[in-house]
Amino acid sequence: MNFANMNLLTLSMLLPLLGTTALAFTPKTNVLLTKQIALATTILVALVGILMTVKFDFNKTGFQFAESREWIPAFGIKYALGVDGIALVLILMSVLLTPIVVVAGWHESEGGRWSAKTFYSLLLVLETMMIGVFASTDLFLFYVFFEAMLVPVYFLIGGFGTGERAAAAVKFLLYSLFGGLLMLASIIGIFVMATRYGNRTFDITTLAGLHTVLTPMMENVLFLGFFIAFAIKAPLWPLHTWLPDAAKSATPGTSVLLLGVLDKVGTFGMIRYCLTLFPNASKTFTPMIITLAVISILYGAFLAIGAKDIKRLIAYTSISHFGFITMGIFAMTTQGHSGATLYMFNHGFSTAALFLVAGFMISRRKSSTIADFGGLQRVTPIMAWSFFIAGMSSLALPGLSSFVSEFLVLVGTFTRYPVAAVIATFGIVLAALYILIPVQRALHGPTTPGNELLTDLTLREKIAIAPVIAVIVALGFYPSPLLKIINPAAATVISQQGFTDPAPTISEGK
Amino acid sequence: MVTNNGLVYLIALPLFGALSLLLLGRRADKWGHLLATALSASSFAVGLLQLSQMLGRATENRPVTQKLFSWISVGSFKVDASLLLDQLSICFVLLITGVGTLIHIYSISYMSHDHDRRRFFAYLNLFIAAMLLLVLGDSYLNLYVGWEGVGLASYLLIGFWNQKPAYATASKKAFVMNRIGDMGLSFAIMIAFASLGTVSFTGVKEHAHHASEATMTAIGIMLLVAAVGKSAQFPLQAWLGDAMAGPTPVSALIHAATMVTAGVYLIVRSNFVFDAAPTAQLLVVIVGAITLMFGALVGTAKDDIKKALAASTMSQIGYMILGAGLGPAGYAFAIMHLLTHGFFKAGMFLGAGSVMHGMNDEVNMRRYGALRKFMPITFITFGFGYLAIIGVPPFAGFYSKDMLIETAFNSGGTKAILLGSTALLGAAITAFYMTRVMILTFTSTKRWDDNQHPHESPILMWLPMAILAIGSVTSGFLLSRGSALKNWLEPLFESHGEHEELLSPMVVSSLALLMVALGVAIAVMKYQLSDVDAVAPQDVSIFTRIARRDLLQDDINEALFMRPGQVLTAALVKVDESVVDGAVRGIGQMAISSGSTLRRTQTGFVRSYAMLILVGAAVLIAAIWVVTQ
Amino acid sequence: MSINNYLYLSAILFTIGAVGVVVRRNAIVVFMCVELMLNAANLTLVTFSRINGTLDGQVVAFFTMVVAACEVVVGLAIIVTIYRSRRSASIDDASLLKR
Amino acid sequence: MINFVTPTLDYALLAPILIVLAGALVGVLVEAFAPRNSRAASQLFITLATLVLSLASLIRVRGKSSTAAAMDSVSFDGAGMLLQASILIIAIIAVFLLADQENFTALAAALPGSDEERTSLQQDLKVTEVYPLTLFAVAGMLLFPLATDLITLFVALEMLSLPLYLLAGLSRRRRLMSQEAALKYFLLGAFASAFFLMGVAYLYGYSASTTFAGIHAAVIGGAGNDIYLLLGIAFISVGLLFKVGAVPFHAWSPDVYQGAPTAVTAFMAAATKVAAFGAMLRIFYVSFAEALWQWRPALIAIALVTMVFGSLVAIAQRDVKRMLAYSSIAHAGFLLSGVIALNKSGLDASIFYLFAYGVATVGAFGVVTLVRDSAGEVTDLNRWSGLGKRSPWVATAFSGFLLAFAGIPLTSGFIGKFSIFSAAYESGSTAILITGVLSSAIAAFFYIRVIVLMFFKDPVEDGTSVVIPSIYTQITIIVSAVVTFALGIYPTPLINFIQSTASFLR
Repeated sequence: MNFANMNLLTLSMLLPLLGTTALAFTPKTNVLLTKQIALATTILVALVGILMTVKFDFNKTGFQFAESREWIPAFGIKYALGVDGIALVLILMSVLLTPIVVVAGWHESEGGRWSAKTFYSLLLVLETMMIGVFASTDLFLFYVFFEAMLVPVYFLIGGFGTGERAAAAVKFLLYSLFGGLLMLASIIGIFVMATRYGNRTFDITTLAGLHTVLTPMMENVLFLGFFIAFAIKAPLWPLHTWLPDAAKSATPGTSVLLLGVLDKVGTFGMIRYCLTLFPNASKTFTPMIITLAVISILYGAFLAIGAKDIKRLIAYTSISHFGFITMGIFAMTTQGHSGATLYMFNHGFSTAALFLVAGFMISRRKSSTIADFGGLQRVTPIMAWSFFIAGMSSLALPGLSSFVSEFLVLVGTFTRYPVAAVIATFGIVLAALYILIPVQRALHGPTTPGNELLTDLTLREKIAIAPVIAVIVALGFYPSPLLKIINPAAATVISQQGFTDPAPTISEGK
Repeated sequence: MVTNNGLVYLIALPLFGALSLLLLGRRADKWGHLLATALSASSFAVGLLQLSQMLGRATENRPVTQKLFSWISVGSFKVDASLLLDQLSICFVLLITGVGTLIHIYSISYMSHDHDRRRFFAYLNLFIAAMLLLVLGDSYLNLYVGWEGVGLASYLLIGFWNQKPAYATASKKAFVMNRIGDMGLSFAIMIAFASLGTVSFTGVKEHAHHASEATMTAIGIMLLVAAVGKSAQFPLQAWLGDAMAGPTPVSALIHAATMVTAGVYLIVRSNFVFDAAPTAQLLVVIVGAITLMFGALVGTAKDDIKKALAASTMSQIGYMILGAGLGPAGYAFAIMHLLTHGFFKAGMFLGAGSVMHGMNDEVNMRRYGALRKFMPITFITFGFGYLAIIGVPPFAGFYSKDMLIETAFNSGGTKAILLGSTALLGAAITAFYMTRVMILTFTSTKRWDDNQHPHESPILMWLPMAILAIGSVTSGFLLSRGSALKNWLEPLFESHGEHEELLSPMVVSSLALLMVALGVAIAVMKYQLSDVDAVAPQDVSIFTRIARRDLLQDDINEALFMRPGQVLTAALVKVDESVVDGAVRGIGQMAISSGSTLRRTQTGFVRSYAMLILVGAAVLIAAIWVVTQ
Repeated sequence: MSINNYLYLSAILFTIGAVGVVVRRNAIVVFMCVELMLNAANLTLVTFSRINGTLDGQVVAFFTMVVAACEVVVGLAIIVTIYRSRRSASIDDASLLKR
Repeated sequence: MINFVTPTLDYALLAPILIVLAGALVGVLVEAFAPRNSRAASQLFITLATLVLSLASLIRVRGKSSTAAAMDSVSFDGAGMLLQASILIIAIIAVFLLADQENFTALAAALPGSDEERTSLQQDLKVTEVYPLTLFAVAGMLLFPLATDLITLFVALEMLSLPLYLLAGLSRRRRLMSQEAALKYFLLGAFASAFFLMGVAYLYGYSASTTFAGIHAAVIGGAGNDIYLLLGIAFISVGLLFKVGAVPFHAWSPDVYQGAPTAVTAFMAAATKVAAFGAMLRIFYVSFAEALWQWRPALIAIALVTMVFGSLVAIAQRDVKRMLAYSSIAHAGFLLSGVIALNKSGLDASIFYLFAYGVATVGAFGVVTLVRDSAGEVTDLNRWSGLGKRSPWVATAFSGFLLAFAGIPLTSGFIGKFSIFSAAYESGSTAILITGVLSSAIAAFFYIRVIVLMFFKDPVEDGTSVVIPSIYTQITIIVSAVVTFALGIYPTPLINFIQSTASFLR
């Protein structure tokens, strides 16, 4: 196959599949080879992703690396790919995280129900779908990835997880399927409407014009179909209860992909589909959504404070963070939007850091209960430091990446919805609590029995965690490269919505 | 404005130190402390260089800036990472790096027995870097980075011995309470951006005049909240006492000389905001006044030498905040007191450290006494600091504090009388409790048992103390000679007409001295002439008990915030489990149960199936019939 | 008399058959009730054929008889096997499969 | 005095049906004359040959589509041809299951547990009659969706039903249940066809004609007595709804599915649905289209009830065959929305759905035949737990089919659901769309539970084992799996073909 003049997106989606086929021919017994193949593939994909980012022209608006082939012409369905700044950033995040997950979870594949081969095949298939879901510019194609990616995750959780893995996996799958089916109903609605108005297509740029012919009632209903699906994915209160269970039962690596990437599909979908397809409905529901977002922020934070299990804790912090992201999206200001998108990227990495280190800790202590740890800083300083830094980025310490995004979201929201922003800001105090409490319990204090003999991070684990922390720090001080990519896309969405940033009140004269 | 590419080195040097020490780990144990000290010193040198250049320039173009890179730029929200060094920040730069370096030197010996000394120095450098960023940032957002940076450093240093649970808790407490203040700062920034469209000092200054007073008041109050958090002012003062968990040099540097004064810096830096917001200004003075009394009162009851000093710090910063709240008239004096306080309080903390060093880390003053003979240098340096803080001429405190009291009296209106008298009373109490510290530690009779072998500290420790002592003697005189500092800072503030003089300087000074004398006298009678028992007497007045419990600050905080918070958390956890998730599980159960109910229709009897078909047919006919009609 | 009465008659026969299927237990009887229903249908067909004046109805009736005959063959075969293995022709006994 | 015209039959067009009938007769002869031991092989060969031949002849005459044949008693049009093709393909796949004689009793006539049966088992006799019976049924099914004349329709109905009644009773194990299934199926079937016939009578009374065209004309003319039309539609619907297993005429299907030999269940569940829905589509699209305002609300109601009922009750099932039965009820509901849609896209969608669903069903039951213990097939779901550990491939295949039933993207089921629901919504029925997706959500619940059982639960040690699939069963499962996923990933050719050809001759 001639990769040279091939669409980079398609290529990046094809590589993991090739990896899977390669895996199919490796002997079950040769676990090492399996891992090496998986790692090589994911690194290759990551390189392609970086290449894309380099070649991306951030002065152009609209989709780049676009590609479109007929798939099911009968329904006007196309295999259409393309990325704008937002999608690109998320794809970049996904492809960077995957190899890290492979390295960090080098032994996760063992101790599962099935062979390492299965584990990595599922992982690679998942990667393809993760890229596809962000890259597709055809609504139907997006839905296909959106639903299909549930299956590998389901088996990753249920097959390689711990504890109540089967139950958690089912809960995750049913929740998501339910949302997905509601979305399917809406998609069918759109499809029929589009057909009725003489444009039988799923091309989102074309569909963006559909709202002009929809009745408000119709638009609202269709919007809800999409929004609920996305609100389940990016867990928004009160549709979040699947996440803690799933995160607790999944292996750290899977959790990273689950919270770091899959859940982003929800927030991404809100931008790409809810806003673009149903601007009026979005306006109608914005107050409700902002309220839910604010609730999620505080609710998630409080439950994180109350969490006894380290993985559940991280899951709840994510719920809080997704509240921020959603709030930023629906604030309808450029700061809010760029902030939210940047937030998605940063959250991917800081959650990854937290989960991976938590994973290292759990794999050593054979327990994920916070109370079982104690005084790790004296025993395993490097591990403790990694956890601490990850935690700091999770509470958005200035100088670390998540601060920039969180502050942008807050500022962006404040200019339009001051009250919401003010309430949300209390989240940063709670954040201090939900990070520092586990830090104190697990890392500080005297070394409690059972922890004296824990070993510090191995070279492999250091290699896995180092890049994540590097990204967290680097983007904290110098986020411009990403912002340059994101801003135009975000601005476009805002202007499509017919919004402009609120001018400083002072210029209106007092 | 003049650009100068040297500024970044001020921060870069210590930052480099911090990172390299942390990353190199144990490999740097041998020489880490030396590197850190050297870097801090070189940063100080750069500071001096900058000062000399600044002195060489005409007043209007003394401020210099350096743009490093464009940090955040989204829509109209543009923030560069750029530094601003002007007459105000240079003072802080020198204080931070100067005192900082001294404390580095001190710590080399003080921490020599701790096998984590390298880490300690890494944190110290980290703090220096963050603090410099705080005072050099040219916009509120840059300041914010330094603001939380110092918070982090202080967290790490307070918890340096966090294997002791109590210390770990103390560090957490400090961080969280600071975060509440930080929240205020972020509010201020949001309001500034939303209403003025900018977050840089110059930008806000430009708009300050033609923005509505309401806006400026809002910003001002939020800045005050921030200041209150960082400077341990009422009502966010509770963390400072516990912060003494950190090694003594830390208390000297962070919780006496520099970080806790950041609040004062913020308010003075934002003079243009407060000038445009009288209400906010009023609040500032009120907070200042309350805190200076609060700290003073707590100080009278503490037996832990560090806690006593911490309370005094709180109170002294109260003075500064009070001064900063008095508007253009007070800014300069607030800063001046800040600088002098930097010297004498740091000196005294180091002295305390030296005493503890000699007394096997005993901190209870009731177990000290008569140490004068055993550690003379410490005694003398501490004594100078003491004289400075109670404001005996010609020691530093006399100048700075007098100015503040005077300005308070002359700030006009009944407010002036109240503030002035509060300040005076505060002076008296300060004199009392500092004398108490002095007596209990050095002059009174020996109360320590014989397995204690008090001894003087090595030179590396007493040298910095000596230097600081000199500072506490001279700084006040130097800074106020021909009101040098006032004129130096003048260009930054827009002076309004001075108020009418209520009391002449002479009168104020004499009043102040009178009060001080009073305070000293009482202390001497109570502790020097009558002997002190080695364990705190329990049969004391309710007031003493309350004062010992820091005026119940922790009890109140727990009752008002901590407990309710814990209850709320527990409740929410239950709700999430039973209500939110319960609803979901309920739906599932509903489906299952209805399934098994409907299942009963499948009886297995052909006849019932036939019945079903028959009925079905009937219904179908009926339905179609109905529709047709 | 009006030809419609044949329709009523057939309707009544059909109902009787249907009810019979529901109430009777013996497989044979049930089966005969079904046959009754078929014949009711036949009667209807013939009547309509008369009303409409076309032969199709009667043709259908013939077909029905043939088909009914086939049904009898198959049906009896099944019923007899059941009877042999269960020693009872009551359809209520055959209720292993349920729920 | 009416003078008869000699009928003209277009044998070319009827060839597919006639070939199958001929094959069936040959089969009967073989039963009669060929020696025992050679029967099985020859029957299998004959059956397959017949079906393939018939399919070939069908392909040969596809060009001549949309012409009436046999004096307008059948009309050979695009839709009909597609349906016939689907039936034949499904039949071919299913026959491989029949070939695995383990499913059938050795001597149908022998009493359960009698010496006679034991000896018959020892001599390992085979009931090769299943092949001709199947062929007869297939012939009926081929005719059913083509019939454009009430007489033909009725005859076809019986022709496909009677053999199935017998086949249902031929199970090797659990004979009593099997016979009971046959009895129930027969009695209820006969009962339903009585209703059907009554319907025929009334329609004839209404339109004075037995042809669909005639009825259509009468409906447009509106001269006839509406009561007859009403009764006619109602009674005919009862007959048809019974065959497709829609609530409340569904009661037979769980029992019969469970009792009948699994191979037969597979064939019956898949092929009968295609045939019955084919006929239903035709009669509603061609004859009753103009009277839709009369019957549509009722039919919508039935569709909704069927979807929900099927999905809900399936949750409570412990027996895999019963679960599949209820799932097929739910799918009948989904398919009804295609009938209700009453538009071209509805027709296309239904045909695609029928084919996709049929293939997946055969595959699923094929897997069921493999899970056995010493006493034969194990259909108790609890004993399926841990199947994924013991025989991952079988479990994977089964999950694949379940995912297709659940309508997960990249399986044929998803395309089917999407197209049929959008068709229904296109025709303006929102209720169907909403209820449809909701009940598919419920349905997903129990499909997933089975997957959990197979993959995430540990095996129970009770000798449940998966037999090494005979080559025949392997073919069935593999082919169905391939088709299911191929149609999920790249359905374009089939969809285009259907769109271009599917149409009813009016």
